[in-house]
Amino acid sequence: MTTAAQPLHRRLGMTDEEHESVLGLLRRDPLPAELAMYSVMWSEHCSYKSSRAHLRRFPTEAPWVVVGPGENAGVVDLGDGWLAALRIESHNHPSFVEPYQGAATGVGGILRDVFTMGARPIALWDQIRFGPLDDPKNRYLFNGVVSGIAGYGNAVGVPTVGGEIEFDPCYTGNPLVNVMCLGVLRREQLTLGTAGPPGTVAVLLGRATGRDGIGGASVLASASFDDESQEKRPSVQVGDPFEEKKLIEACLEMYQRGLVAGVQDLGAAGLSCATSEPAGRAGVGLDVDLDQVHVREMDMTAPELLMSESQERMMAFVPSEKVDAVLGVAERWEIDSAVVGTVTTGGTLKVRHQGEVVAEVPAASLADDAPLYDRPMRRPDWIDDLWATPALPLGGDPADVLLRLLDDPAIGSTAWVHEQYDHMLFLNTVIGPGSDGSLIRIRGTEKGLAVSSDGNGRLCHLDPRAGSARLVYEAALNVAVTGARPLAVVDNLNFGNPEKPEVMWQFRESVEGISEACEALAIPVIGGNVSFYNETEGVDIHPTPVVGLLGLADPMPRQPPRLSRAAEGMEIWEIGTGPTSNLAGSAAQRVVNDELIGRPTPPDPGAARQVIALTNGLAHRVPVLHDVSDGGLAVAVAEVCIASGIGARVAVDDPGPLFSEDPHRVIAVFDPGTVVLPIDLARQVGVIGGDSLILGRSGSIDLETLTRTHRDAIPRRMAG
Amino acid sequence: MKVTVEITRRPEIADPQGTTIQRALHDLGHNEVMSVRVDRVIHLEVQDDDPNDVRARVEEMCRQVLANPVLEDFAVEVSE
Amino acid sequence: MKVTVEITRRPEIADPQGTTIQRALHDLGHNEVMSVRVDRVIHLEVQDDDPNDVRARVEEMCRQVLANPVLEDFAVEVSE
Amino acid sequence: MRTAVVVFPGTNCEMDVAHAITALGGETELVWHRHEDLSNFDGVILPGGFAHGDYLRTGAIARFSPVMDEVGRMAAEGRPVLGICNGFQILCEAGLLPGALIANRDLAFICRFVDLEVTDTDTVLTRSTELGQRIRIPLNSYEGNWVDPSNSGRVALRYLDDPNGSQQRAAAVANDGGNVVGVMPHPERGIDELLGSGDGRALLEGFLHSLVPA
Ligand SMILES: Nc1ncnc2c1ncn2[C@@H]1O[C@H](COP(=O)(O)OP(=O)(O)O)[C@@H](O)[C@H]1O
Ligand SMILES: [Mg+2]
Repeated sequence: MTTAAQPLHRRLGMTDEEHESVLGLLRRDPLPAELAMYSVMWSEHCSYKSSRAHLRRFPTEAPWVVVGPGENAGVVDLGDGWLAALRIESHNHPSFVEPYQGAATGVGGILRDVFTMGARPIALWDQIRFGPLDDPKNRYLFNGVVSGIAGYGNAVGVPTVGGEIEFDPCYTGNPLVNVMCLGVLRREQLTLGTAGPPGTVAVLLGRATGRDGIGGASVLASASFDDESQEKRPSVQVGDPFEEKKLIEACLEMYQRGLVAGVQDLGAAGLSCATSEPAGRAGVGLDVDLDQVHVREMDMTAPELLMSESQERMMAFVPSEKVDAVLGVAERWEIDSAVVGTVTTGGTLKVRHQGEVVAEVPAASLADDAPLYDRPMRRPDWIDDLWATPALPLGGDPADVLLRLLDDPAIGSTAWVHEQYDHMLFLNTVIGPGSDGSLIRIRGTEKGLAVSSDGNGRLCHLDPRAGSARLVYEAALNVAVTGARPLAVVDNLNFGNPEKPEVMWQFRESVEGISEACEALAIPVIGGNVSFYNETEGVDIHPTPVVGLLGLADPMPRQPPRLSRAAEGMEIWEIGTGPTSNLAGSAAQRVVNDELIGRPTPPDPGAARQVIALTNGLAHRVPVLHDVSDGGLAVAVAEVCIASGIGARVAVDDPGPLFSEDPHRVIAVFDPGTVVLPIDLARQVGVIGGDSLILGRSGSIDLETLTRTHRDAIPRRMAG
Repeated sequence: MKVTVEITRRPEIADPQGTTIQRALHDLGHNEVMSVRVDRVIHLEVQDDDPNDVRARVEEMCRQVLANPVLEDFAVEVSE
Repeated sequence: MKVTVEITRRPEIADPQGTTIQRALHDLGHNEVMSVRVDRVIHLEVQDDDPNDVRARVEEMCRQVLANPVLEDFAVEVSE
Repeated sequence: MRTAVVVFPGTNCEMDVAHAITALGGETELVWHRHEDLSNFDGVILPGGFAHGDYLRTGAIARFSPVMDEVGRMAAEGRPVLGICNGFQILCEAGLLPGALIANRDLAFICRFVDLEVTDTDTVLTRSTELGQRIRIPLNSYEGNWVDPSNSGRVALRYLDDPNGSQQRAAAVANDGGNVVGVMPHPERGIDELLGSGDGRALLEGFLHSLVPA
């Protein structure tokens, strides 16, 4: 091992050039604590040095945007004094190292990002991706991640109301664990991550600081994963949902009583971030005394204190006359607190430890002067080959294909997962897991918040730009089926190694695709997260952007459409431009032919807008609306049958139209003659009734088989 | 043979449960309690007569399922 | 002083954790495992020099809160 | 007629319970666990959640909260005392109900609607229902598996299937007087058909009808 001989900055994960920049900035050799701070703040995870230039492409403005990207969470206006805060975050690498705690601390972190804004977190979503379940290691990871999300989310008391699951060999060495949180607040409670004017006092709230997670941002999340990662294990953090619950309530009380000037959570980069960012944003300096920090371990050094990622901590910036009140609130909620600093004029972050000044740097430089990389990009040659290869036809009987699809763990019932999550707390979950979008009511108003999150690594592998755009359209359609109009998007960009030009190209294309779709729908991106270095032993994951979309239904439909409301004699209509038969990137292509080739149908912004508008109106009138996505029309109808406990007769039996996943399509189910649909955009495809699902002349599946296959897809695999 | 496995959380890993119990004991007036940590003991009965063999097998079980190597250490004790 | 408390589940009370672990071990081929029981050990550090006194106090903590008499028995061991 | 809804650190269903009681015409107040006086209340509910993080054992630490002396007094006076989910666990730990709750048989958290059957109508929770009546409300727990070596509890509600291994398939258990009841599924989550069921109303109405002025 040569590590001992390496200079400190390299051991901290900094390049020589980055070290030079620090020298240039400070005009002297940095002290160890200073170098520690720069190393974590300038890590990929915290500084977005490879992605920042591209993220500027996102449209971020709309009249209803209250806070756009750059703060802890995006905030939009819902009318009548109500605001919503939304944020998504990844915890991929920590979840691979320790699935339970990795996922749990991911939930803890995303909650803090939302209640930092003054909002009460009201719902969580998880987007999780693993290798195939026939590998015991993948089962272990899947089980651990789901238990971790359940263990933390349930105990902290925020319902997990939806999410998505995908399985693909590309995630075997690198599972993806994204979590998203929605909060609501009254306008006057909005709180920003700012340090306030000179004289403001910094109060550290929550759990004692230990050595946990030191270098988590720079080491775990900002570098590739290999056998050396084993040695990085001491950075595992352990979540404490109980502490976080108390912290949420204490902070919300402080906001309500107007006790704080600003708040910043301590996530990646810990104290380094929670001191420099708020000071930088406010254009002030900060004097910090590390001896005041309440600690859980003895003899921690200044760099350790500054880099620790101990969980469940918040930094409150408090006007001096309100400090006693803040400490009182903390005491009442039985959380620890410590006055650790004071805001100063001049912009210098000055840190003392055991009577010595251990750091004295321009506060804003830690965030603003981070390196910015314009990494080379190259369109991979294999894309054209993939596009040129025609997809194999789907052999076999369509009824058979349908059963194989329903037995697929990514398409079958998610009950094994979502029944482990409390998804009903707060009595607002009108539509919960197992449908398209979730619908959360705001009690005391007519409003419903509809949220959907969508990702599709296989589609984005074939065409990162069109695939990413389609995610936005799909999410928009998912919220439209609950009667909501799209308001804003957050994104989580999970990609491979950005030092590879092909990965950087995929990244740029994906940002472009998301931006184009958002522009077509006139909705802004209000926040997101980038996770690079998702590769194992040199193999990158599929480009896997995940889009979270917030919609507002105002008023919310009195009887929102549900998959379970189909009844004997109702007609099944498909809405969207047709006919469709492209199977590139579809679930059927994967399940039947085990291949990933072809060029998926690109989105059609005009058709998307039309279908979304039509669906939006129908949501107030029809009993069932369901978007056609994974598994195509056949699976969409089957899901309605299963949820409603009734059969159907579908007139289609060509595999193309049955299993294609072409965009902008929904099915509507309603009593004959109750709804008139435009002929150019809709066609009847079947009727509800009987106790089996009949696909044209191709065969029929009895309801019981349909239901059992769908229900057992995950449990039968997890049983080993 | 009877085997006892003690699974202990690694010292550097935070132990929120211990912290909470300690607080509760203080609330109950037991201020003399300086620290608390909660671990697991697993008692196994294994059908085999060779203590060395049993130990080796149980150690393997620990690595496979009983302990979480990222967070925990284990100690195996074979009796009778 | 260091005190170890072992809290054991009464034999007549079901132990879902033990059952599940045993099943997992059998799945992995460890059919030699006849029974599994999971208990808890609580390690306390108590500021006091009289072992008898310490034992009495910790036994009281056990009766009060550390063990649930409906489900569990406890054994206290004082060291150093 | 007022009901105290007790909040321990880690409790999370208090707002839902207060909302449900208010929606049914009752009057509630959230009471912090350090409160030492419930003389202004005619009944008390311990709502669900994870008091003290469920550390050590569910309910173990909560039962020492100052408010629990008052809960014990009200139980002894025959006033309605209802523990829901974590509240049930606390009442068992406090010895106000027989038995204890251990981990679900399958060691997984369960959140879904369950079907129940009324097996005893002489309790504050079930007095407005009929023997054999079917009730559908959500279950939401990891430690919902009730064991009672003394075989002394009165089972007021029973699961139709067996989700968690609970002895006698018990979903709700009462003391001898029927005034102290622990229920594992959540009646407050069953007061609105829009959210899936209104069956919980009959249970909470029973509780409200049991309140008599202090
Ligand atoms: N892919 C993205 N799209 C839009 N905004 C992004 C993206 N990635 C990061 N951001 C924004 O950059 C800001 C900083 O993110 P980050 O440093 O990850 O926050 P935190 O420290 O709270 O985790 C946030 O406002 C976030 O929304
Ligand atoms: Mg943040």
